[in-house]
Amino acid sequence: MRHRLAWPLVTLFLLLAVNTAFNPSFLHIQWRDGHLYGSLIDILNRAAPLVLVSLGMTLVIATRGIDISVGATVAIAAALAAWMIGGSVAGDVSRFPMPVAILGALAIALVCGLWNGLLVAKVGMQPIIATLILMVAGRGIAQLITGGQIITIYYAPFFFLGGGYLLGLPFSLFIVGAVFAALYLAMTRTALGLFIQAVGINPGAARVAGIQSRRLIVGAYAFCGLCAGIAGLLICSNVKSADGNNAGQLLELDAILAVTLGGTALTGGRFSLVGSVIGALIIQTLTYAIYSLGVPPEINLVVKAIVVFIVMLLQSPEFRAFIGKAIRRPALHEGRP
Amino acid sequence: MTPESANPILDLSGIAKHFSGTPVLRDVKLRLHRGEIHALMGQNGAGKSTLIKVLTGVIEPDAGRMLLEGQPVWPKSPLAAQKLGISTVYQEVNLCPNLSVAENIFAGRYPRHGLAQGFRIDWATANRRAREVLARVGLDIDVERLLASYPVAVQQLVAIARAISIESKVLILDEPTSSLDDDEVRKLFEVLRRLRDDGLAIVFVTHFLNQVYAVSDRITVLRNGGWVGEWRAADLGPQALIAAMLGREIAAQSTAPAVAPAFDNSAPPLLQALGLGQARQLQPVDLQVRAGEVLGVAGLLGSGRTELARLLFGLEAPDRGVLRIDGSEVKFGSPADAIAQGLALCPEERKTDGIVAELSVRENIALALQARMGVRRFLSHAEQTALAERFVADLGIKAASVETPIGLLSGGNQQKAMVARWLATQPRLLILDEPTRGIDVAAKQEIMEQILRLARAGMAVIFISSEMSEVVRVAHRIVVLRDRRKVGELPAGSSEDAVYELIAAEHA
Amino acid sequence: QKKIVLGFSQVGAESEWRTANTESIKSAAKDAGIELKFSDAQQKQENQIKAIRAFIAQKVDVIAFSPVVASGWDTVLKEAKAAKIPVVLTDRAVDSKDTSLYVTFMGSDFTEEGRKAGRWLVEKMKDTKGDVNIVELQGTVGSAPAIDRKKGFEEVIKADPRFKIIRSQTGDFTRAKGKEVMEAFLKAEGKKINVLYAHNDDMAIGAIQAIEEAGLKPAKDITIISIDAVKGAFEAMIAGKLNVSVECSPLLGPQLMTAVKDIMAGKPVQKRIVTEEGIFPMEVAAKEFPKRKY
Amino acid sequence: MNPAPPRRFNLKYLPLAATVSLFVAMATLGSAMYTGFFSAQVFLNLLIDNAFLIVVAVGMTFVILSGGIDLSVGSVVALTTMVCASLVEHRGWSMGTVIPLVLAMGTAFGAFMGFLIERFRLQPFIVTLAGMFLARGLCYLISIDSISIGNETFAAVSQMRIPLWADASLSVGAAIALAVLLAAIFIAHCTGFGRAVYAIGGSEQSAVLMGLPVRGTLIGVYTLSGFCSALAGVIFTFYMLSGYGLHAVGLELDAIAAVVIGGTLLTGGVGYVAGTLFGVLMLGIIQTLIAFDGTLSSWWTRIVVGLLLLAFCLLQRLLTQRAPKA
Ligand SMILES: Nc1ncnc2c1ncn2[C@@H]1O[C@H](COP(=O)(O)OP(=O)(O)OP(=O)(O)O)[C@@H](O)[C@H]1O
Ligand SMILES: Nc1ncnc2c1ncn2[C@@H]1O[C@H](COP(=O)(O)OP(=O)(O)OP(=O)(O)O)[C@@H](O)[C@H]1O
Ligand SMILES: [Mg+2]
Ligand SMILES: [Mg+2]
Repeated sequence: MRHRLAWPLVTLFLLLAVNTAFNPSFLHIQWRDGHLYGSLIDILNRAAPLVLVSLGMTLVIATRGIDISVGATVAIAAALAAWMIGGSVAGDVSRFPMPVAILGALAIALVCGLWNGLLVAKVGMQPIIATLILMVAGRGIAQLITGGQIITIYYAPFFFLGGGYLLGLPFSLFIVGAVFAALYLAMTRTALGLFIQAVGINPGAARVAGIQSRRLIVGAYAFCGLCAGIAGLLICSNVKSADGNNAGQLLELDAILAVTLGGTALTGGRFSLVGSVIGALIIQTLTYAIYSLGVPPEINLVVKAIVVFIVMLLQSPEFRAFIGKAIRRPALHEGRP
Repeated sequence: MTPESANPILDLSGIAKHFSGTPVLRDVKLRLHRGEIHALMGQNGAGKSTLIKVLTGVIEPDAGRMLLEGQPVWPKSPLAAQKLGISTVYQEVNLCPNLSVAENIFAGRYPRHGLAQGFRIDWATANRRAREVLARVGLDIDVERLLASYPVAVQQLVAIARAISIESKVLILDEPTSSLDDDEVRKLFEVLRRLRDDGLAIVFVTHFLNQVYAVSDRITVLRNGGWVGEWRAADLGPQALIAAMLGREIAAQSTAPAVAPAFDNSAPPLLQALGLGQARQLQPVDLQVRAGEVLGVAGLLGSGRTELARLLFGLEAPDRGVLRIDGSEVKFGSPADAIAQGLALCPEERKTDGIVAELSVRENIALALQARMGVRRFLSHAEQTALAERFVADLGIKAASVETPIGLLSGGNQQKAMVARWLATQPRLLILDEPTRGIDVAAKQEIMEQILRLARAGMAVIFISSEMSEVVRVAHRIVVLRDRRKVGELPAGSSEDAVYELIAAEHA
Repeated sequence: QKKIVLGFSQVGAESEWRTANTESIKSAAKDAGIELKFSDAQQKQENQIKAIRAFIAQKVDVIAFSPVVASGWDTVLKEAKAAKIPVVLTDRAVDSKDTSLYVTFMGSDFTEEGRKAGRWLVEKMKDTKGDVNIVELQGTVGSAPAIDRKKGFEEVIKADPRFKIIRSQTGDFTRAKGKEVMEAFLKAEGKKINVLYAHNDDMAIGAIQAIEEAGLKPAKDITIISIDAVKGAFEAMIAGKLNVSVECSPLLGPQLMTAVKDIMAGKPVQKRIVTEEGIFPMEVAAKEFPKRKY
Repeated sequence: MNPAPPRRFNLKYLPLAATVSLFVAMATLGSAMYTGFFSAQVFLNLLIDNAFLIVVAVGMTFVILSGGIDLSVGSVVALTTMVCASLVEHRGWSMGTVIPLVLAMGTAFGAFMGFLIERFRLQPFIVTLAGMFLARGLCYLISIDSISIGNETFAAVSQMRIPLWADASLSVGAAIALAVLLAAIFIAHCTGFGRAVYAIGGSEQSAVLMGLPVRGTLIGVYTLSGFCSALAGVIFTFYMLSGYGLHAVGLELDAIAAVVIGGTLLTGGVGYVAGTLFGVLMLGIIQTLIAFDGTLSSWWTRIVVGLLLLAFCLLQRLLTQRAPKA
């Protein structure tokens, strides 16, 4: 375990170091307005939705699947929450009580996840197509809910979810922490982790061994949908509005990238939850670096590409061996029979 | 030791290999001559397959020397080895399930036509030639069908056909006979003898001593990664061979019939199948098995034994007949239902239906038990380790530790772990489909004894094996299948010949 | 008399502005008794070309569309011309040299919007001394409004060396990105920032939240300029959090229908129909707000 | 021993047959519902408007058959249009020099990614994702604005139509796409390379042990996809007569969808190039149906696209349910 996460961690620290080198106040954290304030806090807070979605995605990928509809699910959940809370400039009334709105959003996200899971496990569609359907239609549904508008939310208590602070830390971190802890316990203290890996590595063998892989797969997608729903709530609470077209745009790619950077293979099986969290933090730190280092927007993508290339090469044992050999070139022939 | 060692075609010496610290091969040698069949022997995990992979360029050794016809060579990949004239059948069937049988035989060296024979694959010729090579190993199948639609035994024959159809100087066969029945083995040996007479050097790995003496001219024995010795087959009796492999003496495979214990014949059947069948796969079969009884299932390749086991276990849905457990009718939608009723199936195809390669030996052994106990009743790490270590010791599974991924174990050891997985569930009825495939002499004995011990404790067992001698030794009753139809039942103590007679009888 | 059939290919539904634009066209068509064939291109030029080809195959009377991007229309417009279907451009122009390919172009001028924003800033800052440090939130990299609004703004402020754009980053026209980028700007530049220029209102609204969360007062500590003048911007201005928004009117519907009718009646139409657009500083916001339709 | 049961129709073509018949069903539906739909040109337009997608998807088919994925295709198309446009417009190069150059560039780009994937055992998804960022980023380095091509040869080729019958005609791009498709079918089924791709998709380990040239084939697959993307980029340049960094956004997903809808398994080893053509046509006809309908609002457009996709996939599953287990 330690070994597998070493390189993602090294990458994260390198990125933090680069940030600090260019911006000395980067690591600076101060107490302001009753909470902690600083770049690191921003990164954690901003990474929260991505971490959540990556956790869900990790499970789906572990079962040999993929879910490209998470961005759309985020948009649907956000749209429904915003609609249920409603918008009046007064700011102290909501259309439905807030808990109902939150449960409604989570419920619809769960339904999205279940839908994907059923298409994959029961109908037997290929995951990428099954989730493509929701990816395409989902944003339409979100826009249908919002009427194509950006719904601005004025109801202040709702802002606590994605923008409030508890014990000086962003409240979203507590949500992420809770989801992570629950998931981690479920994976290590029950047989779920073992079963999911078995299904991901060899579905045939898992079936013969008596594992009910369909249920597990549906469960994984449902959980992924739920995570996306929570992420949607955090995002829409943080920007105090819901945007059916743009909320969670390209989140699926970032989430998959986070999972892979964390060392989980897209071919399924062995997975690492901690790795996915680190992967998400790497992505957010990189994004933050691009913004705060004054990188011109037109080369954002090139910078991102180069960092991803470096990160994945660093993580490749073959590449490290290759570099090692290149350095010790003269000794190459001795080991060779 | 032998006089012929003068001019070997292939001469390996000083081969060493270790995987992450553990030595797997230590100073091993192997000398092959033209026109000989050379048996490579050793217990499970002795290093036979590793040695073969070293010499065909799959893995790179730490040290060693290889001379091919006196020239130092070192193939860097199986492709390079093939070009040097070494053709190989690896232990696990390493073919592509998604390609047709003919393609699997000709992949990489298709017959062509057009533009001076280099242009386009000539499928008609490929299919025709595929049928010809398969005929040499006694197989007559539709070569355009996907390989995956055939059972392992057929796949194994296809792999052999591929290897012998490659023009080569050295032919290596790693446990080619593990799923084959006696008839197929006989045909294969005829082919091998012919090839030997044509001057080929053949390496042959097996755990069946009788097969060793049937074809091989010379024997090299490995033990624990070390080289023990090289003998002429005629000079090394079975007892001595076993002693060389194990490093100690044990009684050679007992042939005494009916070691099976007595059981209560009047008890109501635990499982009863009435007219159970599936269109085109299995004609309706009647069958019953009681607690404490070992029911053997015998038949030739493709006779429907695996199909029967899969139907009983809910892996496939029967479209006729009923299944009763404890007298009440059941319908299994999935293996999980069968497991809930106390059934267990150790499947024939360990690569696709058995091992979960990247999980550890511990997790693999605990998997079925855990699935049966459910998600919440989680076996702790310590419990799993204890369970796994017990079976590792009992069955002699050779692994660096129980945390080793099972995919890294030798084939025989993987098989033992699969048997362990199902023994661990302590089912009421255990169906074993070819459980001894690729397992060495000592471990086979142990597994047989385990089965009988469990039967004595009241477990019902359905035992399927291509090795007729095993079936007649442990079974209380033998169901005989032929052409996907049950042709009869024989009592305990029947001889192998009696079974063969029954199989042959209705042919006439 | 046969109903006029108008085929309209919309860019997408990427923003409130666009939704208002679509609504305006739909309701105007209904009022004018014109049958509208509406097609949404999901922000892809390929899809718009496909839609135009489908309109040609259906033999509609007039084709109108808001080009996703200025370039690359010649081939399909020639096909339309060959099929004798007049074409009207709305909202964005095409850069075709052959202006006979379309009858008229109506809509706003993004560069001019940028200039208006710049002029307002120059006017506002004329009495202050010292450098004016500007941060810019750009639209989607490569999109026409982002390029032109940047260009127009820079054109105006470059006359005075006191104006310095110290940071410029894309916020993809969205609130969430606008907020995220502004957060990073505030951490990196701190109190140095005097002015925020956002290419649309949504990014400005997101940035305002970031400014507030950083303990600063939007529109006071940092002067905020944005473009579009959608409803949210007016709310922000009324709340005293946004200084000014430059109008970019999406209400092209009635104008378009008039043009379509004129074309069908054979009347001459102007090659360029400019929409009247204003600029709304926060002082007039409360008064203007009730009149706003989007 | 036992003769195989007699078969009238080879079951392995069932998914392909299902796709084709569903396409025909959709086309019939459209023709019945909308006037002007049932005309040769509408169907030829499917080819004309999706020529670049066909070419990209053909390259993608090989990648997916080998068990990989290539996310960079859309960006490479955009980069190709950008390089073409800037060389022709800003440097005044001729068509004859620019096209071979961009083709070589795309091919090299694919080969580079293939090399990384094969040599350092990196995951194709992440390598090609980085490739996607890189190619798109390079577009912006050339110019963030779009570049129109005024060059007459380009314009002439762009507007050239190959008359077929009556007034139905085909564009040069569509003709190239069909040629690529035929070549790809040949490569996939009648060459050692093609069969090696299938073998690797079935089991890479087995392919190595069978002595197939796995390394070269894997690199070759991504090289081929890079070439196809560049060629699609050239077709796209003719189609649009412009270079633009935001061209072909999301094309990779369309291509993957087309390949998978065409019956190819994302896990590799199973599928047909011909299926991919129908996958593309399927996506195209869904759009045509919606354009002809012309009453859907923006969000209903998305929902209906999703629903039609769902209906198609469900029917396809239903029709292929009886396919062999393997
Ligand atoms: N890649 C590997 N990593 C670690 N250990 C390995 C690896 N490959 C083989 N081994 C170990 O090497 C030993 C020898 O394995 P090998 O497969 O050569 O045995 P074998 O003699 O062929 O046995 P069997 O009769 O069961 O096939 C085994 O203990 C196995 O666990
Ligand atoms: N020698 C053979 N020739 C042709 N087909 C065969 C042969 N052996 C098996 N088959 C195929 O095997 C399938 C049924 O085999 P099944 O697995 O039920 O039998 P089995 O008795 O378990 O055989 P095995 O001992 O190989 O496991 C059929 O699809 C049949 O076509
Ligand atoms: Mg072995
Ligand atoms: Mg069998």
